[in-house]
Amino acid sequence: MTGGPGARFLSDCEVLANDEVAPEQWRMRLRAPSIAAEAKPGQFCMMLTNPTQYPFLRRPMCFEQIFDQEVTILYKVEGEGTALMAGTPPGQRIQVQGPLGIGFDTDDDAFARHIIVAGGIGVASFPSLAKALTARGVIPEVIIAARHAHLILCEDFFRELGCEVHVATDDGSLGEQAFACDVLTRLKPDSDTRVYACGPMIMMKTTSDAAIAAGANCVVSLEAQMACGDGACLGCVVESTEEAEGEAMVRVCVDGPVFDTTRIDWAAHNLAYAP
Amino acid sequence: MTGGPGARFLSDCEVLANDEVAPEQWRMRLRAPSIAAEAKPGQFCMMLTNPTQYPFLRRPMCFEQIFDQEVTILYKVEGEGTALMAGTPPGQRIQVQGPLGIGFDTDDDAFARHIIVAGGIGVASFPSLAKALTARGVIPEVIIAARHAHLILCEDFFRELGCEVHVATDDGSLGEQAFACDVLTRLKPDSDTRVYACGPMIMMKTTSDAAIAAGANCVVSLEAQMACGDGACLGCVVESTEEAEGEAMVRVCVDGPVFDTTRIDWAAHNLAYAP
Amino acid sequence: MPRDATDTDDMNLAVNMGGLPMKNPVTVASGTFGYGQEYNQYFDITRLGAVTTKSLSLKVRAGNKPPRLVETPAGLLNAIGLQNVGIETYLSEKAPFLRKQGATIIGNIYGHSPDEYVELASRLEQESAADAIEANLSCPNVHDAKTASGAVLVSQDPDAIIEYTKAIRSATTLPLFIKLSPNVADIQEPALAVQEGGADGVCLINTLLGMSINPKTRRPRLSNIVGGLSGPAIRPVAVKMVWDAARVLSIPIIGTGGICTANDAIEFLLAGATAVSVGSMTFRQPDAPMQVLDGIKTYLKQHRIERVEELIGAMEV
Amino acid sequence: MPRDATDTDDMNLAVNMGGLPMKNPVTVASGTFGYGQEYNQYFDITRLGAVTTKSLSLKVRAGNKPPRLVETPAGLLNAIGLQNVGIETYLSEKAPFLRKQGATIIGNIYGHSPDEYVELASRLEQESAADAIEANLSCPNVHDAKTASGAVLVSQDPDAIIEYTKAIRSATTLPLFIKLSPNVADIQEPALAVQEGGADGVCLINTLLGMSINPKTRRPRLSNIVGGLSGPAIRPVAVKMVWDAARVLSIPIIGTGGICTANDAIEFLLAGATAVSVGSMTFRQPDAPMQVLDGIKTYLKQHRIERVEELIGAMEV
Ligand SMILES: Cc1cc2nc3c(=O)[nH]c(=O)nc-3n(C[C@H](O)[C@H](O)[C@H](O)COP(=O)(O)OP(=O)(O)OC[C@H]3O[C@@H](n4cnc5c(N)ncnc54)[C@H](O)[C@@H]3O)c2cc1C
Ligand SMILES: Cc1cc2nc3c(=O)[nH]c(=O)nc-3n(C[C@H](O)[C@H](O)[C@H](O)COP(=O)(O)OP(=O)(O)OC[C@H]3O[C@@H](n4cnc5c(N)ncnc54)[C@H](O)[C@@H]3O)c2cc1C
Ligand SMILES: Cc1cc2nc3c(=O)[nH]c(=O)nc-3n(C[C@H](O)[C@H](O)[C@H](O)COP(=O)(O)O)c2cc1C
Ligand SMILES: Cc1cc2nc3c(=O)[nH]c(=O)nc-3n(C[C@H](O)[C@H](O)[C@H](O)COP(=O)(O)O)c2cc1C
Ligand code: FES
Ligand code: FES
Repeated sequence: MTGGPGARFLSDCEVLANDEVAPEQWRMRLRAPSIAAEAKPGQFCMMLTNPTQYPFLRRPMCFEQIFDQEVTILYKVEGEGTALMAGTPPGQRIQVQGPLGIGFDTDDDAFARHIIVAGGIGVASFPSLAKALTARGVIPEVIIAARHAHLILCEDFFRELGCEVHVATDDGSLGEQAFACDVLTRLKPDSDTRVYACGPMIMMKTTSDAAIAAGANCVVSLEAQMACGDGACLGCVVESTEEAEGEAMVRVCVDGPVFDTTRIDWAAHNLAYAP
Repeated sequence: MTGGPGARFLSDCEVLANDEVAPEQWRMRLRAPSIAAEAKPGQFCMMLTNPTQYPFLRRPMCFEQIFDQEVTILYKVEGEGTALMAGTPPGQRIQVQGPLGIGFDTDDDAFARHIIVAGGIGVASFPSLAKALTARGVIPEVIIAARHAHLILCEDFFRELGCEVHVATDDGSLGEQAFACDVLTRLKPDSDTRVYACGPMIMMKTTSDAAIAAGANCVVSLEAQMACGDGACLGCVVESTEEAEGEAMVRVCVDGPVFDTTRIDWAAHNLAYAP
Repeated sequence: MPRDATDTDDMNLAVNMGGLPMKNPVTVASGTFGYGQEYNQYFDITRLGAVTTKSLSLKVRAGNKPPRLVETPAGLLNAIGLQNVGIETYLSEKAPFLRKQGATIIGNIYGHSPDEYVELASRLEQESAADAIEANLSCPNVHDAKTASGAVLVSQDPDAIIEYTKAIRSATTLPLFIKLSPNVADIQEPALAVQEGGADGVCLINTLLGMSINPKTRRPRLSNIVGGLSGPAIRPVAVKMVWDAARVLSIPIIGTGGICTANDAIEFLLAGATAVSVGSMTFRQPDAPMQVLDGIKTYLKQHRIERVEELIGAMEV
Repeated sequence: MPRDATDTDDMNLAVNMGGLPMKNPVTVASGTFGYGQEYNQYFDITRLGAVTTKSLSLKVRAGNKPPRLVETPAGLLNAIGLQNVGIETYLSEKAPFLRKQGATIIGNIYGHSPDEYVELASRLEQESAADAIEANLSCPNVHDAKTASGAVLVSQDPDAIIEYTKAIRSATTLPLFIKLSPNVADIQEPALAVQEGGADGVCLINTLLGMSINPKTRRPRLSNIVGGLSGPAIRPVAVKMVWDAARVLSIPIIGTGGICTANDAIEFLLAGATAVSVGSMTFRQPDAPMQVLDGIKTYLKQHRIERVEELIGAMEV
């Protein structure tokens, strides 16, 4: 079972809870029965952040956890859209479209070892992944890296699932002072290992390089500015390693957001434009 | 003392209460010490309805009541801006600029009789006027007209002040079935009477006609689409009866909103464009 | 039995768009609706007056480098650069779906020369893969913005418009519409050139040229530097251009630009458009075209208007 | 002692706008700031790099009939029609206030012929009532929109621009800026014409032509039918035009169009503007020009940039 694409819904979802879990990091719990029933780890939704036409575009957000009738979103207040999300009180309804995109392959038993590598708010899609993996008896190791201690999220969640968790911060304020890719290298992934990476583009690139160097398999969950979320606008593309003109670009919204890292042309990617 | 222009303030005011007092009619109570200290009946403020840039322009709202540190706004949900106002919970702060414009002359003792004529939400500025008049011993008569019973607002307020209140509805659902101007004519205003009118443009025109026909003095509180509220944009003008090119237009925001009806060129005014 | 009885009952919604019978005036803007299939999951796309395809070129195109999108106040800039599957893949993979559903198709085409447009239009007609042709002479995103002088679009040059239009006209019997750029001093000139060239209609407007710079990085937010501005922000500009063009044209207009609601669509009809296309709003609200259609019906009922055609150019001055 | 020590201390904010020394790059857009006095109650207007006046004409003008304003998504349409007090009242009643405060004044003028502009510029210089002249050759609101053909603005015709600019140039020694319309196919043409005519700077952009119709009444929302679109909605268009013009001009640019925040202002500087003017945003936030100025200072500090001039045209491609 790969995560998508299946049925998609456009629903008015009630906000059940919306709390600041760390400075500028929020968790929103939504009642979304039809979306929750279809959602797979690594998939995402498009959320309307304001009933008026500003911001005009919706914001892509992946599912942190997927429950029976509900989903949670773990998000960072980045700009105006996410600030509006943070200001949405429980009881209000917001338009949510999903589940969208292709998520993580949680059923593949080709790999003995699974290592999750989260950078900052990139951790947001991994709780559901870890749960799905442990549900079939695979306990992933987890690296959580961030700039500072207070940006380390979900540590307890992964520990309670039984995962070995490695925390690293850029400034050493929690865990070891290291970058995610260095922690990964130290864990010695090999060809029997699948690495799942999500975080800032530069972190995904270095993590992916480290995984490939070690001979591991690596999937990344990419970010891109999106308009439609449905594969129609062709706005969210990244350069692929395919030569053919028709395959030169992959759409993060429908071809991803989760990609095998070998499909992505990291050299072509201009980090100066990173969102 | 005419009501303005004096000091004006740009303040972040806390919403103390915001309640639906009748279907689609709301009252907002704001903590606004500096504005309240300067505000006069008939003056108004410009209110930001949304922290994001849509709606872009602020909404003009007059003061219903003016207290020591607080003011109230009585408003009708007309479109997006006022809908956003209605959605503002107590505790939130909104940018308010005021007091603006020239309000009612509450000190003029040239008239023995004072008749307030309110059409629909046009009643919004009259509670403060009635209070100011009664404070100096002048008890105004009040005509409240609206399309339907539930749009009749503030009746009790005026009665408690000791005013004689005449209620009229277009459909006869409360009070008599009549238009404001007809009730006014029946009350036989004369040259010793000042009439204060506020409501839809057509209602102000007919009321003003009735007052003038009876030889009464009449002031109207006009509405216009506004951008600045400060006399700078020249967007809120209405045609005046002055011939001179330089006086042909009066600005509702700084020359009004309260005008002696004889200054307004009602014939030039195209009701088809009425807001 | 027709798939949607409600719509076909409402015969008062039908318009004739330059020889293309549309059961209602609502289509979608090229490039904002993919090839239709993407949105069939949110509503029955055959309810649309027509489905307008992404611009098709002879060869598959990868488009510009990312980033290609940036949000702006009440709008967005795009610099997709006409990424598309190419005409042959459209014919073999996309058109069959639309045909099977029973959609009315406006095939939007983009070429580098009159010959390319001719070939594209001929292929669409030969394969019955479109019911009308919309030639995009106005894409702002297929030139190198860095060249000192602003790129000249075909649709900024009335003589070129006539040349291109005549060529395509001679190649197809399908209703032919030409899509124009708003980046001109006076839209009446290119619009009249379209008419002179023998097309059956004009589509107004494509995006306005714009750009955005990130103060943090001091770089343009689009890798192409310049992009096309769309969304509600540009609606007043589009309405004005439709009104200007409608006053001098005898051929009909498809109005486009920031249409979000039925009221917006009606604005375009009143200004003189015969049909309207919903574009960027679909990104915000995937069923926006249906909401616009349903809202038009409600408006007609409320205002006791028998036929939507009565609204065309009916602004009272 | 200077009125505001903080600003004069920051010598790094100064720019030279075509011979007009401005202590910082922030001015206000003509017509959105009255004659300055209106806003002195919210902040000390002398803190501005310059105060730009409402367009002044020889005779007092009543302007267009109301309604003259309509809000649009992230913007507004205006059809004021250049209501103003006329040059003589400006000289006797408005300029003295600005002079007494010590404001730097950009006198914006509007006439019906080169002669009228000449007279306006001469009067301003004679009476020392402006430190620079901005000639508005681009007001969209002084023509009858109902005439079938779109009104031609002086600034849509490069030859006319040269003629007008030369005439005004010969009449004044003050720094002379020409304000242009965005309603052209390529802004480089009129911008180069301004330079050829001998002006010291270009102001970009005036409002974009637009209109809005009320579906309820089926009437235009402006009595003039057509108006000028301003506000954040048009910012991407303005930034692009500044960038286009800056690449071919040797004279400086005042960038205008939807500037709301310091980041927006910096976008214009990076695109190539030497100064910026805050327009419609002042309607939303009366102290917006000050917030923009303060934000620019913060930006310079954060990015350790010594002089604001380093930002001009510093976009990295
Ligand atoms: C598939 C996917 C899943 C995501 N899941 C999450 C999540 O679970 N939690 C979370 O906190 N964030 C997530 N993001 C990033 C999130 O969408 C952005 O942080 C958010 O859009 C920023 O919006 P803003 O208005 O607050 O910021 P602004 O800076 O005001 O946004 C400006 C524009 O840039 C875009 N933008 C800014 N940052 C990003 C970004 N990193 N990625 C894409 N677009 C961006 C916005 O959409 C907007 O149009 C995800 C992104 C993608 C593509
Ligand atoms: C001096 C003054 C005092 C006012 N006091 C009050 C008051 O105390 N209570 C109250 O309910 N209303 C009052 N109004 C009217 C109020 O400003 C409008 O109802 C409100 O702006 C509508 O905004 P909206 O976004 O809800 O409606 P929309 O229809 O979405 O507004 C669209 C545009 O039209 C303008 N507009 C719409 N209706 C009016 C109108 N009647 N007058 C002016 N502009 C309008 C809006 O500003 C907006 O820009 C006053 C108006 C003026 C000029
Ligand atoms: C992402 C995107 C892609 C577009 N691609 C095309 C295209 O391929 N061909 C075309 O003629 N117009 C294209 N357009 C322009 C639209 O069809 C439309 O003319 C424009 O967006 C204005 O309408 P709107 O404001 O409703 O979006 C595109 C617009 C957007 C936003
Ligand atoms: C209400 C209003 C009145 C204006 N009047 C003038 C004017 O008299 N002369 C002029 O050159 N520009 C005038 N303009 C244009 C502005 O100076 C400015 O060029 C335009 O509004 C774009 O900037 P903005 O988006 O920041 O408002 C006016 C704009 C508005 C909104
Ligand atoms: S967001 Fe539109 S194609 Fe991906
Ligand atoms: S609202 Fe600007 S002059 Fe009155």
